[in-house]
Amino acid sequence: MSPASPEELRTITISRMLDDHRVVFAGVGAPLVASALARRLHAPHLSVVLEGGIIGVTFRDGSLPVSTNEMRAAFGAPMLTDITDVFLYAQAGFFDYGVLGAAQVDRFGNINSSIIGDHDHPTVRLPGSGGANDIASLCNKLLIVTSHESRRFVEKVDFITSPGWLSGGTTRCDAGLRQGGPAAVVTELAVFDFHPVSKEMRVCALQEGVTIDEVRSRTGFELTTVADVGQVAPPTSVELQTLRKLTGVDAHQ
Amino acid sequence: MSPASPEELRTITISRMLDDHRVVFAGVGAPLVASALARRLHAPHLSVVLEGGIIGVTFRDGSLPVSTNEMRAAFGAPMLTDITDVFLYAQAGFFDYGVLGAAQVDRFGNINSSIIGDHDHPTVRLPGSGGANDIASLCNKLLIVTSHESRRFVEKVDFITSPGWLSGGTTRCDAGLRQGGPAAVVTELAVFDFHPVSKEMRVCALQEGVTIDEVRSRTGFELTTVADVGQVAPPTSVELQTLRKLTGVDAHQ
Amino acid sequence: MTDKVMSADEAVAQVHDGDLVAVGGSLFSRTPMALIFALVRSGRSGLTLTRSLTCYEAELLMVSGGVDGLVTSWVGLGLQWGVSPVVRMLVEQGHAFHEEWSHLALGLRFKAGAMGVPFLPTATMMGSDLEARSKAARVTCPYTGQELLAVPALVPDVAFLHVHRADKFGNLQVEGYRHMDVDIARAAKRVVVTAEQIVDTSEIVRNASDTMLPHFTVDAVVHQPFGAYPGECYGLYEADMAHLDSYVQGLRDRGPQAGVEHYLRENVTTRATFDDFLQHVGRDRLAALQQQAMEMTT
Amino acid sequence: MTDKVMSADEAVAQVHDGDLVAVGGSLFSRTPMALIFALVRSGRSGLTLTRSLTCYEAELLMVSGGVDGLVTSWVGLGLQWGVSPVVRMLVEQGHAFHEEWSHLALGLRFKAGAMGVPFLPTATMMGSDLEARSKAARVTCPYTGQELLAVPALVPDVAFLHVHRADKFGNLQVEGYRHMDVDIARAAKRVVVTAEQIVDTSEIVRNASDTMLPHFTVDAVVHQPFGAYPGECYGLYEADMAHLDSYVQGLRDRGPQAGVEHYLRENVTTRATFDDFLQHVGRDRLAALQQQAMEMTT
Repeated sequence: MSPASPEELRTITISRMLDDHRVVFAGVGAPLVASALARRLHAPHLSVVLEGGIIGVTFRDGSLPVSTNEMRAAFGAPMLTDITDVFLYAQAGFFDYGVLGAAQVDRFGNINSSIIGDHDHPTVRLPGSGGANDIASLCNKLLIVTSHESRRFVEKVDFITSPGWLSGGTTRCDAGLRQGGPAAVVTELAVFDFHPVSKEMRVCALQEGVTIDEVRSRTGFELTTVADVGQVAPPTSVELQTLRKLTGVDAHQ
Repeated sequence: MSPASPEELRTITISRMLDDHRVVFAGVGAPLVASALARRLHAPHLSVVLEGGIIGVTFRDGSLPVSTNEMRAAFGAPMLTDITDVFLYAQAGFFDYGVLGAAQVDRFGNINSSIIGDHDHPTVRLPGSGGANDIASLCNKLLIVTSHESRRFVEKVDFITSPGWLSGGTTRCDAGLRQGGPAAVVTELAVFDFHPVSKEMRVCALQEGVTIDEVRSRTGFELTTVADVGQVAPPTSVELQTLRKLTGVDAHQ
Repeated sequence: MTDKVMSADEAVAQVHDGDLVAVGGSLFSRTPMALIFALVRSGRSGLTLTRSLTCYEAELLMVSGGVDGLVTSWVGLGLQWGVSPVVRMLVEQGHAFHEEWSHLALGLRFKAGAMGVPFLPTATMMGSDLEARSKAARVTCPYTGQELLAVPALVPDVAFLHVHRADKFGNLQVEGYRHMDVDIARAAKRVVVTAEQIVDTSEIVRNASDTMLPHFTVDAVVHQPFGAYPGECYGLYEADMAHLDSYVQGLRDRGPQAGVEHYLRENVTTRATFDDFLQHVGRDRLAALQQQAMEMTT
Repeated sequence: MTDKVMSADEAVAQVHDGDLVAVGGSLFSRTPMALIFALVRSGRSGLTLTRSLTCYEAELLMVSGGVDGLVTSWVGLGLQWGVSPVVRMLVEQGHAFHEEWSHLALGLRFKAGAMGVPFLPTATMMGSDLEARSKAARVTCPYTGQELLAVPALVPDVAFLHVHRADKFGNLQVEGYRHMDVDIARAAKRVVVTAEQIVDTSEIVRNASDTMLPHFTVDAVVHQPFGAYPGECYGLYEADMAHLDSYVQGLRDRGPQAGVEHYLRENVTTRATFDDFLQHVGRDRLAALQQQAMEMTT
């Protein structure tokens, strides 16, 4: 079996953070795949919710949904409702986790998926929030999964599409967001958390074979660390095999 | 066939005010029966809505519903939804008519169904608003049907459960109610409308054989009249027969 | 997703003295009577009952001493029988409070709770004495300047529901009208449900668009056929109007207090379970109500 | 209740130059494509399109000159294909405006319209640059003092929907997820619907709890099987990813403007009706999509 790709590594790492019997509001892509993986392994009673109005997604090997509203996402779910309704459950505090990817993320866990450059004269007009802002605003705990490049890990995002801790400290709460906030960021290099008071991102644990200097060199802002930086356990063959069955990548390649 | 009872007379009179292809939000009792009658006669495409969450009530002869949420009210309707939802259609302006009965009504068409006497030490605690306040507040046009007694037709109700024109003039609009307001009151003695500016109730047309003095003597406030008071056409035998079939009263008694 | 199936008595342990209890269904439709009976037997006190259209179930709880206040839009014996003599007696004598909102205003109070916001704006109830007495505040639209009534979120400590079908995790489905059940349950801190049938999740999945509430809103699931008796359960059984009529007659004959007490002794406090009460009612009688419902909805 | 059945071209006459047009469905699911095609052919201009997740249908309307602004939470080619080259081109060059709200905020803007209130309070979007750019106002809860975002009601001039079943009066039912269709339609001044099937009202009545919208919210009903093609219609047919893929390839080969223009010539402007377009697509292809949907939902 070939070793885990960076994407597989991220997906496996974040899937471990989803406890059984909880409810996760997952964005498409890695968040959805990680949720599927958690259900296959340690969290068979994890409820996966999609903004397309689908509560309790079940997953078929090799046939994961691409978007949040399509038949393969809906079939097998115990509840189909409307889009706004799903977000209102989030607003009422029913969702334990939100999981999001990020085109750009900054030291306070703010995410940009709207605009690169200036708002009125954008260099790139990206697709926009979709439900990302709401997931970041309303879920009880936000987990972020993204590839690790210094152009993605910036001091300050060009545009805050989805709020993290805003400018740190109490600024998120001051802005009116009483719920949630980012709890962890997962990349192929490391796992990060946020300082309980300053809300700055800090290195929490390193992926296998990665040094702290490597993480720093690929991060666009100054990084602190927790007191004793841990090691992320490498993917087990069961994790990797199960993941590849789910995604339809040949498990024996 | 025996002549129309006072209740039958009121029901027939108000049923004629419901135009075809419209939507009526009906309270239970005479309002509901009048709506059923209109559908049987001149308004087969009138849509009858009940606060129980029933949109498009159909009616079976001799088996009219007693309450707004029971199987006999629901069966045959094209849409069943929830209670709050029905009222939100009203708030959004979808309902042409609201029709209500009244325990007590005053010269500005305000209705009391909550309390007789003082609020903190009531003489009689009545059942309360239910949806009556909302129907009176939100439907595009309010029609009131009630029996004519001076203890019911008062200068000022003890408690405004359901707002009419409040204190007249622009007071309803000033209080924040931008929609609706009472358009007519129907009793076994007469039909009333409201002065376009002062919003005082006034005699518009008399039931057959009733004099204006009789109306005045059974009304607890001073009544004006429109310029030329009309005559309400007496119930036809078709109206009476159809009504009695609906209510299950023997049509040949 | 955890297995939440338990008995009515276990489920009613979710209620504590002084709680605000919301009751699902409406009037005599899908009222969770098995839970009401269990609550009477539990001896809880100081409860406030909230329900938009309420009747007999409130009288039982008020006379038995469980409930001393109502937050409602309407309370009576039922439309056939008029004013509630129990509520009249207790409210007119000042022994119980009766907080009145319009039907929509109360519905929106639950909806605000369900949506996770502290208030919702509405155009209803304005200018009436309901507004004056409710002490509801107003709010101005920051865009249009329109003044609206702001109804405060109502968050019940516990909600009781009765449904047609549940799985053991608490995914719920009903037939017919939904009353205010969805908003009540989503607003409440704890939700206790009786179900005519406990089904496998695969059966819920088969009609996933009909699921009214998802499992994570629900805390306890009780299997209770005829759990809404003597009220109706859409398509399954009609309300037992004769039973209710004899209840009303009892109040007229004995007076409200003694009448309800007599009813409770006959039907509630001397019956260990709701099934015992149903047995006392009799199988033929229940079968006849099923027959009536079938005729009425097919 | 009046008979509202008409052709797509007649129905699209409900749209006037400069209107705000809301499109039901979401992404490639139950998008009312037959109405979008008819709107392209109608030559209307100065339209603003509003839809929470939008893609290909927006590109067609923007390049054909009908739409010059978007009110949306997300616009792309579809998740497989990334950013929309048409929107990038037009927005980055300043030829079209793109007003961005979060998914929930936009959903609540429709819901406010549907509820008949000028705004709704919400805890979402606060503190972000979405809030800063939207110029959305705040509102303070008069009970708790909590500050919330007030999202303004959005009232489309016309809403387009595609549904599984309608009767001639406009009572509507769908299978599967409802997207934002209910709130969009209730908020809109005029509602135009295509339906896979026009059924007798008695068939609507049979599953009255599944009725999504009542007739009095609807102004025009068009009978159009495959009316969401090349998108999906839950349980009936899958999205035609190959068709969409070749559309995307065309944009990559020819550039966004010429690519869409070529697509419109091939599929829309030279076809008198949507049925002509479907015939061009081919019966076998459509049957295969039906087969896929059946396999996926049973």
